[in-house]
Amino acid sequence: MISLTVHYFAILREQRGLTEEKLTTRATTPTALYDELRARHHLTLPADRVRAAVNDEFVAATATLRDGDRVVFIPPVAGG
Amino acid sequence: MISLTVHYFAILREQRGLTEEKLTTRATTPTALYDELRARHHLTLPADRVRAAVNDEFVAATATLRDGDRVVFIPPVAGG
Amino acid sequence: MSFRLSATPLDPAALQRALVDVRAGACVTFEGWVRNRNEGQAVLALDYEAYALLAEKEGAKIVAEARMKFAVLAAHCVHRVGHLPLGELAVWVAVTAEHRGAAFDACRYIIDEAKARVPIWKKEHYAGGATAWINCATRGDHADAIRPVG
Amino acid sequence: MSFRLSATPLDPAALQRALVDVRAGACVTFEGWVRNRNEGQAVLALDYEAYALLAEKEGAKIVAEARMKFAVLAAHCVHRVGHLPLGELAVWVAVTAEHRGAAFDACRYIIDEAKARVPIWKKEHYAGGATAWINCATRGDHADAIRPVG
Repeated sequence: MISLTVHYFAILREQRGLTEEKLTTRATTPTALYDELRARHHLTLPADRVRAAVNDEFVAATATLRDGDRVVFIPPVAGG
Repeated sequence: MISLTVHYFAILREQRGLTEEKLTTRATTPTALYDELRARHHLTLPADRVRAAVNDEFVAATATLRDGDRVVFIPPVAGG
Repeated sequence: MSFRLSATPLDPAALQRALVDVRAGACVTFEGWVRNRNEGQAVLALDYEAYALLAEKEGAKIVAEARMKFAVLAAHCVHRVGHLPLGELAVWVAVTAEHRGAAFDACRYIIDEAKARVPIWKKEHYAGGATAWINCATRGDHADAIRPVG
Repeated sequence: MSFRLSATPLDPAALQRALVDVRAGACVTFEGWVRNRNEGQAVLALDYEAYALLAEKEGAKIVAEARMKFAVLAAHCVHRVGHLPLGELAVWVAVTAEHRGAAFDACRYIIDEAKARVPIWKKEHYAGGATAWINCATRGDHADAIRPVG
């Protein structure tokens, strides 16, 4: 089990109902963590449409999460 | 012989030393008229680098000049 | 060379003064404005939300890429966040160069890449009260992304 | 849609206000500035001279062509004539459209065509006092087009 902080933005923030939370998980990759959160909170976006950032850097969906990481899930962007 | 008004701009204006003149000519096309003026006034640009306008419309180098026409020779442009 | 977010309205004339350079023969600017329709729906306003730290990092990377790819003298991009009414300036990009080709190409590169890569999200508010997060609809209709009133 | 010449300095912020339109999602502008070098020579100032009647006719035709070719809402071009110091705004083009692709393409079309077709001429004044009409050099060196001092 590792302890993480997860931040939510935009549609994920609204669907989760908060901007950040601390949690413990058995997930070891962003994808596994997202799938866990998606099932728990009924998030609509599938994992393949969400990118991940760890400690303010984009990471691969299969990157290894470490205790204390700050994880952000990034819905499809729409600037401009 | 036809009577024309010729207007000069930019490098042609400087080389001719005036902005417009009335003249009579046996030339019947812009190219023939330009070659006549070029020889008389030592204009540097050859005829194939100068476009012609008659009565404020671009015309072909071989267009027919008519008595009373307003002719403008247009050196290579350089706006912007 | 810079990319930044702004929570307050942009003043393009003031922003552009920072680009003055007697070596520059061309300045190309792009402004993105909040328009009153999108895909057939009447839009009343927008909210932009950003993951600020990563947005500024990714935006700076895009501007640096433009500088590497094109012969530019300066390139700047500022993106609004917050609630924007119709007509409001949402994003401003300006590029100076000796020659216009590089200025056009770099300006377009920056806005195209920014829209595709920078973590900023747009929520549209429609006539009637519904809202939607752009690009976030899920299968079937837009029911998952468009939140009806009440 | 318009093209015009101006004998007095341009105010881009004021010019752009005429383009405000809530249907527009994009506004692309091109500014041509008087720069301090051209083909290796130090430039001090420019003179622009125009065949005004035909320039405005040909410019209006170019702007109308841009409107036919690209999905734009408005397109304007103003070109300076007279004596311009370094850094001065020589030509301003602005295009609004629903989407940015058309705005970029139309803006570039207008400035490219204007430079190639509109009867406007540029004389450069160099450090040392020589001058030259741009694009008007004749064979051999530039001696025919560059007029030395005195």
